[in-house]
This record gives sequence, structure tokens and C-alpha cells, in this order.
Amino acid sequence: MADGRSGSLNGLVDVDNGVVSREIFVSEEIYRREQERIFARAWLFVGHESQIPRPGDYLVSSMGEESVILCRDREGGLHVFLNSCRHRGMKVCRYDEGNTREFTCPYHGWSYATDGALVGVPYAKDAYGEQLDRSRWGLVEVAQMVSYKGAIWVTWDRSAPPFLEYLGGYKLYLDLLLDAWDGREGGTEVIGGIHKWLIPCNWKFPAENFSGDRYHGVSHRSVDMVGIGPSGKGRRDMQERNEARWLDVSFPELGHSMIAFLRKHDSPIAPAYQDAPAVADYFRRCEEDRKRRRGEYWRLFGGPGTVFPNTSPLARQPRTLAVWHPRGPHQTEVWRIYLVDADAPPEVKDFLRHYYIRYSGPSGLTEQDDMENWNYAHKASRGTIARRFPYNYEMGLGRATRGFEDHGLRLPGAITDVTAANASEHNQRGFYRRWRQFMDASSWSDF
Amino acid sequence: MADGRSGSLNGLVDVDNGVVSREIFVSEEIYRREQERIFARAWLFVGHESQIPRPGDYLVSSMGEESVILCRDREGGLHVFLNSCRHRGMKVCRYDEGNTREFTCPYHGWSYATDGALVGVPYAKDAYGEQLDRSRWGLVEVAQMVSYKGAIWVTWDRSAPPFLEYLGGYKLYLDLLLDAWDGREGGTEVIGGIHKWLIPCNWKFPAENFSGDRYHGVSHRSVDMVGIGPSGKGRRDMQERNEARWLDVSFPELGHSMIAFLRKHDSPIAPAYQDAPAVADYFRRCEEDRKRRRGEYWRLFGGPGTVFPNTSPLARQPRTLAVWHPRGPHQTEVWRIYLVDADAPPEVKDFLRHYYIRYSGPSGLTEQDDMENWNYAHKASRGTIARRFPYNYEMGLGRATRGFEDHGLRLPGAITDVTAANASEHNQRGFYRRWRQFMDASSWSDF
Amino acid sequence: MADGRSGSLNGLVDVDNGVVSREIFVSEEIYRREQERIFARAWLFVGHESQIPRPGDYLVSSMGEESVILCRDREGGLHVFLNSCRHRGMKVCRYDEGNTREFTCPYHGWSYATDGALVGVPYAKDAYGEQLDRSRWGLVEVAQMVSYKGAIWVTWDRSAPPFLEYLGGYKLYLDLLLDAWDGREGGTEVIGGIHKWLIPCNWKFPAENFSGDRYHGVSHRSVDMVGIGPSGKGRRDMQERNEARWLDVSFPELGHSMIAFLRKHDSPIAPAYQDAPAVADYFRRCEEDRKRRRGEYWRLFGGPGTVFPNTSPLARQPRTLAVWHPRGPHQTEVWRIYLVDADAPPEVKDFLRHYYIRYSGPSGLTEQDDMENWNYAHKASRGTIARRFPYNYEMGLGRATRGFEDHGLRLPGAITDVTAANASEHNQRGFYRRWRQFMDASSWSDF
Amino acid sequence: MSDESAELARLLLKHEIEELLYREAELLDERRYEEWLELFTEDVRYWMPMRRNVPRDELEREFTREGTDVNWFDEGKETLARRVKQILTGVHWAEEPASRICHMVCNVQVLTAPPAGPSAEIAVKSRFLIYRNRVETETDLLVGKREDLLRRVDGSWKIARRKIVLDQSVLLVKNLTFFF
Amino acid sequence: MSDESAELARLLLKHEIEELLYREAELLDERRYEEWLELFTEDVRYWMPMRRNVPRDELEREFTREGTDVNWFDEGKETLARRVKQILTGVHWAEEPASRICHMVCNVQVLTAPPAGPSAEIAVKSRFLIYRNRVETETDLLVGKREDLLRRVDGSWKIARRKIVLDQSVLLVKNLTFFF
Amino acid sequence: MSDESAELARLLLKHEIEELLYREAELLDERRYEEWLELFTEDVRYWMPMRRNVPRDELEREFTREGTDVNWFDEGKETLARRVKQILTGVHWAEEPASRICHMVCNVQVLTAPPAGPSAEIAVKSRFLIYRNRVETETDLLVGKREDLLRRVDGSWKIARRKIVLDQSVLLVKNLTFFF
Ligand code: FES
Ligand code: FES
Ligand code: FES
Ligand SMILES: [Fe+3]
Ligand SMILES: [Fe+3]
Ligand SMILES: [Fe+3]
Repeated sequence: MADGRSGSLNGLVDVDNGVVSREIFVSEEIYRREQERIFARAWLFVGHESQIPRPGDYLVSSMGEESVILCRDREGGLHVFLNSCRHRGMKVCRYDEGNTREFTCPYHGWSYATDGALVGVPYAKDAYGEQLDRSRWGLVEVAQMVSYKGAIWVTWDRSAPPFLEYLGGYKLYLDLLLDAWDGREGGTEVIGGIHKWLIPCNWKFPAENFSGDRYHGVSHRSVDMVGIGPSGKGRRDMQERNEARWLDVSFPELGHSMIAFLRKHDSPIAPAYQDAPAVADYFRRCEEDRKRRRGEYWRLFGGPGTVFPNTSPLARQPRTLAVWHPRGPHQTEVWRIYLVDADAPPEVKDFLRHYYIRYSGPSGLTEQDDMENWNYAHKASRGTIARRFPYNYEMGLGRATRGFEDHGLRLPGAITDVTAANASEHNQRGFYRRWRQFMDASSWSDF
Repeated sequence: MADGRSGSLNGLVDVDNGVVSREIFVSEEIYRREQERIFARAWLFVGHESQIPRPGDYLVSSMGEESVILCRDREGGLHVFLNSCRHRGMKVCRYDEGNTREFTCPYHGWSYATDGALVGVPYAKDAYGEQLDRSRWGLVEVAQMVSYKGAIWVTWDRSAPPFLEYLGGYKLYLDLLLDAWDGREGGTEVIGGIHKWLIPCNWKFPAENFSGDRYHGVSHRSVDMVGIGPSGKGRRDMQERNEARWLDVSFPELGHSMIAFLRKHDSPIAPAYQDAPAVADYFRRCEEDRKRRRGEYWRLFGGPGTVFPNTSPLARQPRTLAVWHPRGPHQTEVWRIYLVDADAPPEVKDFLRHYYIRYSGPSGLTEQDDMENWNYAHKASRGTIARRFPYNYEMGLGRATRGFEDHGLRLPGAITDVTAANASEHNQRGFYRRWRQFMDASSWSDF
Repeated sequence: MADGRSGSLNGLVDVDNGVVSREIFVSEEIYRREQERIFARAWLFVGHESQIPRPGDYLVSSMGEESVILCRDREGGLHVFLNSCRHRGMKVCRYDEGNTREFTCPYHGWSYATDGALVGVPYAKDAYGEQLDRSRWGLVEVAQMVSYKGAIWVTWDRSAPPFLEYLGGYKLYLDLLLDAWDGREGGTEVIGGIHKWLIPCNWKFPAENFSGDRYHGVSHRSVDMVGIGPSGKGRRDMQERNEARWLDVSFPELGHSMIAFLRKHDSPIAPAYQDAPAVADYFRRCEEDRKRRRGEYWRLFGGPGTVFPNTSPLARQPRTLAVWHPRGPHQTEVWRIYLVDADAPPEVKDFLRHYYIRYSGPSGLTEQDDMENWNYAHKASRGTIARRFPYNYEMGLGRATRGFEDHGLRLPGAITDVTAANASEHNQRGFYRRWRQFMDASSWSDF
Repeated sequence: MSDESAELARLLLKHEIEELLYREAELLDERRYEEWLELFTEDVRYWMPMRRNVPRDELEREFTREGTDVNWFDEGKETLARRVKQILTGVHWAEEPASRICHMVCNVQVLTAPPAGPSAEIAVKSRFLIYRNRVETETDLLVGKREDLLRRVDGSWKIARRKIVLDQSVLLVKNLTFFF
Repeated sequence: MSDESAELARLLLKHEIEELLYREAELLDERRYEEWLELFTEDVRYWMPMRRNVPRDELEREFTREGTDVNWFDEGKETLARRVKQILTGVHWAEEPASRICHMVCNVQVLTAPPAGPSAEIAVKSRFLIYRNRVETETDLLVGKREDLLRRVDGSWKIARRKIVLDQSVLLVKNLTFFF
Repeated sequence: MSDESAELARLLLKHEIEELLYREAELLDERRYEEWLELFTEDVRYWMPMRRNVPRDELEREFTREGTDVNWFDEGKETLARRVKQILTGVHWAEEPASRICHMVCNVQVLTAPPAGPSAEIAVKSRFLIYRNRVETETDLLVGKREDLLRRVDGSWKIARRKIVLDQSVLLVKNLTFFF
């Protein structure tokens, strides 16, 4: 391909015809360009407010390849800083989380307040005299930050559009993850422990898979045979899904997407969690409350999705948020948090926790096989001949509609109804359309 | 050096003066260019028919850096496919060998028949409608394939010359490996188990060594002292060699070469295998039969050689075929198979098997030291200063002759008689002349 | 950045304003250029005469990334050769040290005398005839070599200035390491065993740290708390330091520098080594003798420093010489030798040996923390955002003076008196000024 | 009971436990997962916490909590049995083809005195090095400690509780399709 | 014989075998190869098969066959002795300079009851981790299992048969100039 | 003393020593350094030489010499105690946050017959694999041998001398902030 830094990506990504070159997954040059054009400019998820409730609390997180500090200053304000000293670059905080008044660098002792200000400089007066302008040498802070219903989003680019504009119509779908199950705004919290692990594949394999891959049932056949669902069978409780319309929702101009479901008009609440009466009761009550609060919108529920570029909500049980951090073209580090209704009863939280663990992540019976497939799909795509043959994204080409409406319920986004088709690659095409746009644009003004 | 992708290799390879730059062994750019210009265009060896006798049998092999499936379809036809799904690239077959009706991809379940046809697509009708043109999305198959006396050769390039033309006059020498010892055409088989191992050196170190390095006796001095030969002494039975003319045979315009020997006119059959009467008898009988069948050509016997680029027959005992698969500029994966006369008596096969194991590969007393030398010759050639000093290939410059004849026996190729000289680098020069040609030519029509 | 091979480094290194880009520590291109422009041209330290006292003695050492043989020929002459055979590049000597008459290559048996001459070529006459010009195929030898007070320095570049000119006024400071403690010229020796270990950071982190980093006390706070000094407290005996003027000495046009101390005019000899009377006596006697021999210059004593590019003397106890060998942009291999007065009494040598071991290297309580800081300073500087923020070298900008004089004692170099300031980055700025010069100049004539 | 015979009793017990743990490794690496399951009590707790980097004086925050936090494993026999069943389906791609796994068991410590009665529980510590190699060159190495509670059931020891302390924070392998 | 004394006999035997295997590792890593050779019977079979990736329900095809296929090792004492002799020549470049090798032996299992008579054979399993480091930074790690048949000869145990199961398919090291 | 009871005595001693060495590993990896220090006699010698690549017939030059050359370690209890104290300051950055370390101890050999008297010394060999993982993904592996001299002090064994043979020449880790 042409030099990935400057050249165009013409021919590598042709979503109109549903073909995408393997180069974009395995090329070093394209990877480096992604760091500059996507991860240094896009809005990224770094953590949840419930992870740092008190002033001075901090969580070391990641943006693209880099370590960042998410912390709450002494007035309770949120900040995200590059985790690198301005003097000689030392990683100022090597702990994962905690509470502190300052971050003191272990190399020469510069110290930074929780608002990033350079507050301590050994021998400041004697050694630097008046020379050192501390105001210019505080920790590097992100250009924009938003806390949306507890989820904290940031970008390095001051010219990036505001988060809600970046999110656009996808807000409705992200809310399916972040709102309480009974329909109240917000009200979710992270339960302790972040799953962090490495996968030997490019970050886009999981990002596109979560964006809307309904098609990889064969990957999980063994789980369907064994049964880990909340009612003891299959992977999940299927009834409410089976009674619903299946919608692949994408915002191609934004890159976001989700697998969604729409219950039939006046369909009843489907039974679920039959193994656990207390849990079944809880969810039935929540559904009723949501129905009351949301009216027709109660009918909408979600599945996996991706907020461009690398944050993937999963809006049903197990309810999680995954971030696919790039670690070189051939490796991804996953950070996975688990969300519950903050005020759900303990037995419900405990039941869901067990479900998360057996379903998700490296010890999850379901996702273990995803990792295997992403690993060897990536590996088998690196060769000279392989790179000459693009991937196929034709499924459901040209079936999407805008202005979706069902019994007076309007849904935003470009939507492909796959109730009959079972699956489409509509969402993945939207993801790569946006990816192409980011990679071609030299600045936000070009978008 | 100039950019390896486009620049010329002028000055790096000067076989006329017997100097070759170290760059071609250690440069990333040159390595990448080799993948495009050599391994994506040349004829490569992938396996032997005796490894997949029945319909549905398959063997996962390698071409250059990539995994390929060698298999026999239900009609018994041979095929070689890139081992990567056309949908998202998943490695469709992760087993080494077996028998199957189909290759089903574990990611989304596309399945391919043993002739490569895409025969199974989940939800084909519902999800793809008429869109997906299956005929365009079968497994990627090689452009040309030939089974020559059981040895299967393939190329990705449809403009490559036919195999026998590519092989040229070398056929006579390759037959020394593939024909039965008694002179019948073919009749060899692989005995079970493929030696596969990694060496930390560029693939050309072993390729040139096998092409004709008679000079590295000091490498194997310890074996000569210890004695592992079939008659208990040295590395080999030497008498027939010692009585013969030593010929370094090269086809510089093709890149192939072999160490060959020519018995004296009416020399008797030399004694060998004195440790094992049954084996000694078997080979004596074979020699007599061959003499009868081949007449004067009986006098010719072979040693190690290389079919350009990376397949090395060893035409005497231990009779083997090695393939030097590139795994980055600094690593090579060797695949080694062992050949015997299919109808040799069991005790002969068993004797030879033991000889193979103690002679060849990572557990072979002889070749262990080759690996050590290739490893550290490569490592000591990577530095900035080292790369300024070319290797020396002057040995026997200008001594080669064409139209070799001995008592009416004509031998093809450019031949250097090293009976008195003991060794030359004639064959290595031929190898690099061809290498240069491949690297400079932008397509087969430029050759 | 612009292509590291040809482009200029404008903007990456601005020592006048005390900012240096992180690129120069983490960029592959810049690293490759360093190999060509710095390590292939500068004077490098390879060993000490006391390590190879007898004819035939050899020590395998390193220059930049490459292995070299330092040896003494049969007439006692010193040589340094690239440790790679001229035939196919094999590492001719894989031992660390010893005594030999020849170096025989294990691949094909070419053998080289201890003066580098190609003296043995198997089958020379038969195989090569008159072709091989042995005089052109001896071991690759360095272009220039100097043994200065036992320390052996070499360069690959014949156009490099003579060593003493390269060293310039820094000679006075290097002597603080190489002369006996009592002021006699030379008289130091290496005590057995070379510390060799790997650090995951760019080679310039330790080189600049040793060049004059008085500022990283916090790195070693734990040692100050624990106490490992020769008098049982702190890191060192401090009194003579505390009574002295602190001088950061740099030769910006040469790149060399050292942390130095100047006792007050007629200050007495400070007590030290109170734990060990014998050692205390020895040093007191040495100080007195030096005072007598050196007069006013007795007042000068040294600390850590760096001879550009990668050799760091430490001129006080623990008295060592470190070489920071580049091993890729992200890794450094340290070689560390320990120097003592050759004729110091055994109990003194033993005391110092213990002090070395507990202070220096990977098992040294002090330097363990340096390695940690260099590791994570490097790691946290690799990212896309991090590379946009240069390091800060402003400390003490504009405070240096030339023509330093104190009670008639003149000291060469540009000197910053940091007695009051405690520290400056004067030496580091000098180091990068010279680095920039090397990297911009296409040949020595451009300097 | 004399000192020496007490010593001897402890030694015999340790031998018995080592044989159990080596047997367990044998069953796992020979892929005899159903037999392996029988080594656990019906009420077994199988727990592997995650680990955080925290200041030395706050090490109580190092581990995620059993029964409360998200862990690598925090389950009973039923879920373990489902994991086994999944591998045996032959379509659990992450273990198809089967990995080549080796459990090296070291530093076996029996922390409890030999019990008097027939039914009893003892605490045992051991360490593991798990080597996994699969397909062509894929290789993983996991090292850490185990804390087992063993219970004698019908005359033979069974594992009633296992805590696994893996010496990693970010998990360096792509999945955990094997057992500790 | 009482249960306990039977247990004790088994324990003493295991101790004896562990000492033998640790002694073997000591001889190998101290490069005392000729003494090491003496630990083997004259008719020893030393076999290390290669391994294939096959479907879980065809695992019988996983290993190459002793006495039939090409294996990594499939030999007797004479060839072993030649290997030793080669290393000792001092010109076996692959072991010159000598590698720094460590054999970690774990999971020793004695599968046979202590034999009554003076001459007898017992089956023993053990696991190895072999660490090889040589020249400057070259480092290899090999992990797997051994199945030994030990025979008592003149009152001391000797190795009459050894099967080595390396947990690799593609061999990840350049050569096998050491012993398992 | 009968053969068997002699055997038994040796076995009991070996068990005692294994418990000591496993206990030591436990204290180290649980970061209980002060308790660990108590396992050493006041006059302990703790020595870890460096290793050179030399010709096979000059192996006497392989190791740097105790008490003469520069080694990796060559010290007594006082310096060991300072190392411990340093880690516990909480500002020894190389161990802050604390590394996750696992000492796998193998091949324990007691080379001396069980001593008669109450006070006595015995020679013990063992092998170690040390796995260190810290911060995010930083991982080290060190493998080698130990030769200990143990002395019975007030009825319990203490380490009076330890020689550590690391199977590396160039040290492949950035620092040695842990113990062997
Ligand atoms: S690197 Fe942080 S203070 Fe110097
Ligand atoms: S990757 Fe093979 S079916 Fe999707
Ligand atoms: S490489 Fe040294 S003689 Fe051939
Ligand atoms: Fe999935
Ligand atoms: Fe050879
Ligand atoms: Fe320091």
C-alpha cells in the first residue's frame, strides 16, 4: 500500500461494495496512523465515577497506547492526565488506584497536585531561580472531558466536537446501558475489579465484532450445548429476544452502532431468570417500572454495540463495558467493567456477578472462543498473499432504512431489520465508513 | 541500501567477483521484497502424495510465511489453498493433518469443500439473498500445481513458467532423490513424522549451505571423531565417494544446484553398510539393478542440493527433503521429511530411520552444529560495521564448464569438477545470481 | 519527525532553551542514525590493559551493537577486531576471555592470528589457487586505537581526530579516575569480573544521568534512610563534599562532562571510612601524597561523568567505569568494571569491593532504583501524545562560566558552580549539544 | 505419641497429599477432565482473584474479594462441571485442537497436623507453573500459588476449597480455558 | 504387612527414586555426562516422539510411533554414548562454549508397588522444566513429562526405558544438544 | 542402626529441610522479609558469582571467585538486613509497587548423613525458578541452583552459607531487588 502516514486509503476500505482490505488490520504504517488520527483525536472512555467517588481518588487508565491518570481533585473535580512526568517522562503513578494528595515523581521528585498543577520542585528557588514557568509544566491534561451518567469520556483534541454531538442519536442506545433497569436516568455502578488481559489480534477485531456481529453463533456452539444462561439453558434467556424485532442500528456518519431489539407492540413481559426467583422478581418489577416511565420506548432493549472507536457497551445481562486498547498492530489489551443497578438487592448483584464471570472475559465460557477466533483470524491475515484478498462485508448490503417507525415509536439511526435475515453486516460497514473518514481527514475541520 | 521495495540491488550481489553483501541476509526491506518477488512467484514444495493417499486427506503445509492446506478432493484431485477464510480471515484448519469432507470455519461457520468451493454459508438465503457470489469467495487456490514423482510443487503466480521448464536440466539430479534406489522411476515414500523446528537465522543460510557447501568439514569434525556412519565410522560411507569424481553442479540461470559424484568408468560397486548385512545386501542389489536400468547414468549419484528458492533435496542416505520457510529476516522454520524406497524391506527402512534421526535435524549429531553456525553467522552480520563488509564467494571462480562429458556420459548444467580442489562456491554463486534476478524482475515477463 | 536517516533534527534538540524532544529516545529511525553517525565514528572504550596482561590474552568486548575482540598479539601489541568471520560472518570467538594463538572459525575453519591476519584457509591452494588475496580478508580492525593510562579507546573512523584531541580538556577529569589515589599517574587496575546486564531503556538515559545528574536524590532516598556508606551512614562519606564547592563541568563542544568538587583553599583532609581504620589510614596517606604531588590540584575531586557518547567514569568510591551499549532503541546493555589502586593493600581492596557490590549495578542498593526510573521514564515516553511534549533541561540555564579560577587554580571547561543551587542541567545540555552535532554532521570534516 | 512417630505421621500425610496433587496434574494434562472433577467435593469453592498494584502499606487492597467483586474465577462445582463439559464437546474452539499443557507442582506444604478422626479437613499450600503450548508456536507461562482446603470423604481426600494466586495483574494470556 | 508399613515402604521407595532423578539432573547440569550414562541399562530405550495437532476425538494420532516413525529421539545406549562422546570432544560447536542448563524435576510419581525381590522393575513418572542459556543472551525453555521404567541392577536402580513427552509441536529450539 | 531406620532418618531429615526451604519461599513471596532474615545465622555468607563463557577444558575459570572478585552478591547478614530494610521503607522504587514474585523450589538434595549430636551442619542442594511480574506486564524468569550449608541452632536449622548459581552470563533482568 501507499505509505500509511500520508497516502490515501483509496481501495482499502470500500464499504459501498462491502469489501475491506486486510492491510488495515496488519500494517504497521496504518497502525501508526491510527494512533495519530483516531486515538489522539476521538472521544475515548476512561472510567466510571463510581470508581473514584471521593476527592483524591484516582484510577490509572489508558487512552490508546498510553497510560493516563483519572482522578478527582480536592474540590471533587474530575481530571485526566498523561501519566508521564514533564521533566524526564517518568511514569508518575505506578499504582492502579488509590487516594492521594499529590503525585510525586520517583526520579527527581517533581510533584503534581490532583488538579495537575506542578506544585513541588526540589531546590526550585536555588536551582531554577525564576526561570521555570511552572504553569507551563504541569501534567498534560486532556483537551475535553465529559461525565455522562457516570461514564467519563475524554479527548486529546480541543477541536473535537462536544461529546453529545459526537455521540449524536446514539445517546438513546448508550442509555440502555447506563440507565437503571427500571428506566430511571443513570443509577448504574461498577462492581469491583477490572478485567484486564491481552489478546494477540488487532483492536478492530473485537471492536467490529461487538458493533453488531449476530452472525458468529458457531463460535459459541459449545456454550449453547452446555448451557450457562440465567435460566440454566443456552447462553441467555431467549424468549424476549425471540418475540422481538431484531434491529441492526448504525450511525455510519458517527461510527457508532448497536444490536437492538424491539418488543412487539403490547407484548407482555417475557419470563426470565427462572433459576432464581428473587432475580426474576427484580427484573419483572424493573420492567414494569420502565414500561411506566418510558412508555413505548420500554419496548426497546439492546445488546452489544460499539462507540467509535474502541468502547463497547453490552446493554443486556451480562451488562458490561469493554475498551479495546491498541497495543501494537498485533495485540490488544482489553479492559472490562461490569455494571449493575446501584440499588439492586445483594442477591441480584451476586447472581449477575456470577453470570458475568462465567460468560465474559478470559474465564468466560462464551468469550473464550471469541479470543481464539480473533487471534487466528488476525494471524492468518498477515501474509503476503492473504493481504491481497479483502474481507467480505456484503451481508445485508442496501437493506438499511432511515426514519424507522413502529407503531408510532421512532428510532434514530440507519437501521436494518434482521428479524427474518438473522444477521447483517450493516453495523460493521458503518464502523469502517467512519474509520475511513478519521484516517483520511487531516484535522477535525476536514470531517 | 536503497529502499528495498523499489530500488535496485546493484552492488549488493556481485557473483562475478564472488562478493555478496550482508544486507541481503539481515535487512527488513529486502526480506519484505523477497516475500513479494520470490515466495509469491516461485515454485515451492508443499508435500508428498504419500502423505495424503486417500480422498479427503489433508496436510496443513506452508508457503513462505503462510499456512496452506494441501488436500485431496473426493475425486482424488490435489489442491493447495491458503489456510484463511474469505469472510474474516480465520485460519479454517488448525489441525496438522487428517481426513475431512469439509473445512468449516469456527468463526461464523462458512464451510468449504475439499475442492475449495464455498459450500456452506449460514443463513445464506435470508441474510445474503442473491447478493453473495459464492463462486468468487471460495478458498484462495494456488495458480499452478504439479505432482512430480509424488513430490507436489505449487506457485501463486499464473505467469510462472511450467514446473518442468522451471526445473530444467535439474530434473536429472532431482530424480536421484525421487526415484527408487534400483533406478525405477518414482517409488519413494515419506516415512511418518515431519521434523519441524525454528532456527534463528535468515532462510538463505541453510539454502546456500545445502546448495553445495562441501567446505564446512570443520563444522562436523566432532561427528567425524565420534562416528555415526552406517558402517560405524565417520559421518558416512566414504569409499564410493572417495573413488568418484566430485562435481559441483549448478544451473545459474535457474538457481538450482547439487553436489554430485561420478563413479569412475567401470568402477565396481563400493562396499557400504558393513554394520548391517541386510542393508548392505539391499543396496548392492539396488545398485546392480540401477546399473542395468540406467547404464552409464548409474555412475552418477547425488548429495545435498537446493531447488530455488528454499527446497533442499539430499539425494543420498540419509535421504531427505528440507524446506526452509522464512519466518522474518532473522528466523527460519525448517520442515524436514525422510524418504525411503516404498518397497524396501522393513529392516532396511528401520536402519535408515535410525540413521536419519542420529544424523539430521535438531537431534542429529551432524546438523546440530550447522544450526549453531547459521545462528551466530547471522547474528554477527547484523551490525552497522559488519554490514559494510561483504561475504566472500570467490572459491573456484571461473572454473565451471558447460557440456560436461565423461566417457560418453553427458551431464547438464554448469559444472565445476572439485575432485582435486575439494570444494568450490560455484553452486552458491548460481543461487545468488538467480536470487538477484528474481529480486530485480518486477514480473515473470522481465526474466 | 522527518526521516531519521537524512532529515535534520531541527526542533528536536534545543539546548539553548533547555528542551529536548522525546523522539530522540524512542524513535527507530533516530536510533538507526545513531548507529551510523555516533557509534561508527566516535571514540569508544573497549577495555583495560590489566584485563589482558599477557601476549595472546583476549577479551570479547562490544562497540555499539557489535561484538569485538580485544586482544594482545604475540609481540604484546593491542588490537581490536570485529568479531565476525570475513567468509560468511560467523562469530569467530564465542568465549568471553582467555588466551589463544589463533581464532579459528567453527563454520569452515578460516583461522586468524592475534594480529588479525588470515593465516589459515582450508584447501587454500587447491580450492582457491592464487585467487584469494588473504591480505584483504583479515579480521576487520578498528581504524584507530589508543591506550590511555591502561584504558583502551578505539574508533572505526580513520578521519576521527586523535583521542587526546577528542578528549580535550576533559583529560584532567578523566585522570581523576585513572590515576592512583595518591596522585601518581596511572596505577589503577580492574578487579575481576565484569558486571553485564540489560536495562529496558534507551542508552541515553544512563549516559545523561551519569553526565551530571545531582538532582535525583529522591531516587535514592531509601538508601539514605538505610545507610550503606563506608562509614555506615547514608550513601557516601559526605563531609569532604559538604565542605567543597560543587562544580558541574562540561565541554559542550566535545560532549564530555563530570560532576566535580573543589575543596576550600587549605581545607584539611576530611575524615572518612570511619568504619574501617585500615581503609581510613590508607586514604589519608593517599590524600597527603596527592597533596604533595599535585599541589593546588589536590583540591579537585570528581564524581560521575560521561565521555561522549556512552562511557561513564565514576571518579570516587565506588570507583567504576560503565559503558552503555545500545541494544535497540528500547534496551541498553551495561558493562561495568571496578577500579582500584593496583598496589592498595588487600584489606582496602576487599573493603572497596564490598562497597562496589552493595552500591553499584543490579545488586547495588543505590543503582537498583536508577534502573527502575530509567525503565519507566522511557516506557512512558513512547506514546503518540507523550512524544509531543519535550523534556525539560532548563535548570541553571545561562549560569555557566569559562576560565574558572579559584585561588589561582584554573579549571578547564564550561563550569556551573552549583554549591548554592545544589544542581543544574548544564552537563546534560552539553551532552545533547554534542549529540546534535554528531547527528547532523555527515562526516568528521563537517564538525 | 513419640516425636519421631509424630514426624512420621506428618510425613506420610504429606506424601499422601503430594500423590493427590500429582495425580490431579496427571488427570488434567492427560485431558481426563471428568475424573479430575471427582477430586472436588460437591460444595467446592474455586476462587481466583485479580490483583492490583497498590502501595506497600495498603496491600490489603491488592486482591479482589471473593463473593463480592469480579474475579477471574469465583464459582462452585456446577460451573466447573460446565467448563469440563464444554471442552469435551469438541467444538470449544479455544481448546480445539487440544492444548499441550503441563502443570508443574512445587513447594507442597501441609499446614495442618494429621487429623485423628476418619473425617477431617486439612489446609495445604502448593505452587504451580503452568506451561501451555498450542497449534503451532503459541506458548503461555503462568506461575503462582494455590491454597487448598482438603476434606476426607469416604476415606479419600477431596478438594473442598481452592484459592489461586496468580502472579500477574494484567492477565498475559488471551483466555483461561484450562484449570489451576 | 500393616497398612502403615506398606505406606512407609512406598514412601521410602519414592524417596529413593527422587534421589536418583535429582542425582541425574545434578550429573547432567554439572556436565558429568559419562557418570550420567551409567544410570542407564545397556538395553535402554530412549524415545521422544513428535506431536501433531489433531481433533480431540482422534488423539490416538497425536504422537509419532516408537520404532516406526521419525521421532525426535528413538535410540539405545550406543547412540546416547555417541552424543556424550561428541560433547566431550570440545569441538561440538553447538555446546562450545558449554550451555548453562538447569533441569527442574517435579511431580515424581512411583506407579508400581515396592517390589519384593532383589531384581525388579518399577514405572515412574516425572515432569521436567529445562532452562538453557548460552553464550550471551540465548535462552530456551522446554517443559514436559517423562515416563521411566526403572530396573534394579546389582542393588541400584537404572533407567531401562524413558519416554519423553515434550509439550511442543513445532520444536521451538534450534537443536537438542542436551538430554531430557 | 538398621538399614531401613537409617533410610527413614534420612527421609525425615529431608522432609524437615524441604519444609524449611518451602517456608523460606513462603516468607519471601508473602513479603515477610524480617521473618525471612531470621532463617540465617549471624555469620551467614551469601554468595552469587558471575559466570563466563570459557572453553570446556578451562571451566575452572567459569565463575568469579568469592571473596576476591566482583560478584552479583558476596556478603553477610548485615548487608542482607540493609536490603530488607530498604524494601520496607516504601520508597525503594524498584520494589514499589511490590513485585509479584514466586519461588519454585525443586530437586532438594540432602548431601550429609543425619547428624548425631544436637548441634551440627549439613549440606543441601536445591534448585529455583523465580518468576517476577510487576506493575503492568513486566516479567522476569530466573533459573538456577543453590548450595546451602545449614546449621542447627537451638534446635532449628538456619542457613549458614548459600551459594547461588544463576544460569545466565549477561544478567537478563534490570535489577536484583529480590532474594534467591
Ligand atoms: S522525571 Fe520526574 S522529576 Fe525528573
Ligand atoms: S471468518 Fe470464517 S466464517 Fe467468518
Ligand atoms: S564463516 Fe568462517 S570460515 Fe566460513
Ligand atoms: Fe462472541
Ligand atoms: Fe552441514
Ligand atoms: Fe543514581
